[in-house]
Amino acid sequence: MIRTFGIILTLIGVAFLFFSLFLEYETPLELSGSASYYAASTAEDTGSANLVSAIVVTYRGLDTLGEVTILFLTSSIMSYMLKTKKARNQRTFRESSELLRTASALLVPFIILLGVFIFVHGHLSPGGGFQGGAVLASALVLLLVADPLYTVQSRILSVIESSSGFLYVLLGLSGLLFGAGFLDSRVLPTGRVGELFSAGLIPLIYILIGLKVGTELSNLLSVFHSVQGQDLMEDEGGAR
Amino acid sequence: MEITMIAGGVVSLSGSLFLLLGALGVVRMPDLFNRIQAGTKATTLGTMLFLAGIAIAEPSWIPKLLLLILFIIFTNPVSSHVLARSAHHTGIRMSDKTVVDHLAKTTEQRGSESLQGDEQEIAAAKSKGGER
Amino acid sequence: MIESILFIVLALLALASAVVAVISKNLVTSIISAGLVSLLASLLYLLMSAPDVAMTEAAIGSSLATIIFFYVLNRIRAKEDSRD
Amino acid sequence: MGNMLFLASALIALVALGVSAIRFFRGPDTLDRVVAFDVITIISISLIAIIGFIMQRSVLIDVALVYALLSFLGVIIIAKYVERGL
Repeated sequence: MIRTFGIILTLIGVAFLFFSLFLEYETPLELSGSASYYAASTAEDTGSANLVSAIVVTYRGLDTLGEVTILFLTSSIMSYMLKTKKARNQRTFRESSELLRTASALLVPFIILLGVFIFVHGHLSPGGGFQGGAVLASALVLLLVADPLYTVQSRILSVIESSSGFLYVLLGLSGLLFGAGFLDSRVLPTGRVGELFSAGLIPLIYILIGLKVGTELSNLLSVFHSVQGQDLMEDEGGAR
Repeated sequence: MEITMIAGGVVSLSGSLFLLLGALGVVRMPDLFNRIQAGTKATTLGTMLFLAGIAIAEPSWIPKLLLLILFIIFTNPVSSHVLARSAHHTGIRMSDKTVVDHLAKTTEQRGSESLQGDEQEIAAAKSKGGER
Repeated sequence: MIESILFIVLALLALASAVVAVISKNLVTSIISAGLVSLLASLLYLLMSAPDVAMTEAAIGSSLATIIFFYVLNRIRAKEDSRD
Repeated sequence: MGNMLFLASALIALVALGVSAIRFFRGPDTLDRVVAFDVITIISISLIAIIGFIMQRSVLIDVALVYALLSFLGVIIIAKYVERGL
């Protein structure tokens, strides 16, 4: 009780601290420094309709490469740590109901299509590689939930992951060779703003990031799921 | 223009009323299974009407809204089904007024006999409830 | 007008669910509350017209993080079961 | 007139969100909270759509699509965890 009271008191104190900040806040009427540059000249620089993805992929492209590297490191460390050598911990599953299996069989193609749509249209609409990759990974989660004994082809996943990462760095190097610098997107023509084939390298890079993030997250989740010596408990009443 | 706005607004308003009814059902119903019923069926219809109202008022959004409605029709019943099944398997107690439990019965019978006699049982339970 | 009403109500709900996530004794409840905080935060980002951030928060903060948390809890429970 | 109807429906949906949050905060059992979470996500999908309509930005429907999909998965995972089927 005292602990709860203390937490609530602390929260009220923090609220007071931020309330003074809130009172003194004035909405800035015009954009400052780099923000005004981005808002004014992104469209003509890169040909991307979505300002955020232009910033993420070109102006701050190196940071995105770093994020992808961090995600790759996390995924590989997790799969190294969680791999069980001995077939010791036997688990019993209750078989999923028929409704869930049918729904997953119907939904998985649509989910993969939605993920691909999100990262292909990254330069036109909100979303991009990371969000599309998360959606792709969720398709695999749905498969695993519907059928716990589903075997994931982790070999193919890791091949896709490493080759897309390699191609990402290669595209950045091509910017160094033909454009203005590492990860410069103007190697390809920028095209008209708002069309699918525009914005130079941004769609290609987003497709690669989406594939890489999707396969990494799928690998991570399938490692969490996989336990050797699985056993399927028969479902009551679902067999009919 | 104005007439489509008003028509869409009326449809959206009815959808939001269904959403409110579903939320009230989630709060007021006596046990978990009734809450799942109220929370899923009413809110699915409510969301569909809500999005349909927006589609009437803004015809250029129809493809995406249709996709969203389709998605909700597919996913919402499945999630509530999985929830109800999980609740049944973990042994959540039903309300005292519940009269028939098909899943427990099939678990007992293991699918050997058909489910005849349900109607008589329901009728008997109804008459018993009437006497009460 | 309507946007500020939405903003205030959603922010209060997010605060309340954050309090639940902190003071709850049950781990499952805490994780679901944290997911709810992310959901409401993504709605707030939408009201501030930042759809990219909202999509990231909804996809990763609210859903994928919850899924990974539950997988981890499942592993912990399996280990505890096998020890008994 | 038509616009007022949409604003009213947004407010009613907001009230519905608050009402189902009561069940979330009160819920005696874990699964009660999960049901309330499910209802809150469904209502918030319609709220996202209406916010997009009020702001006249069609791109917000994409966010609603992603959210509809991933929240569905979250609810299924929680239910499977509770019944020890994960």
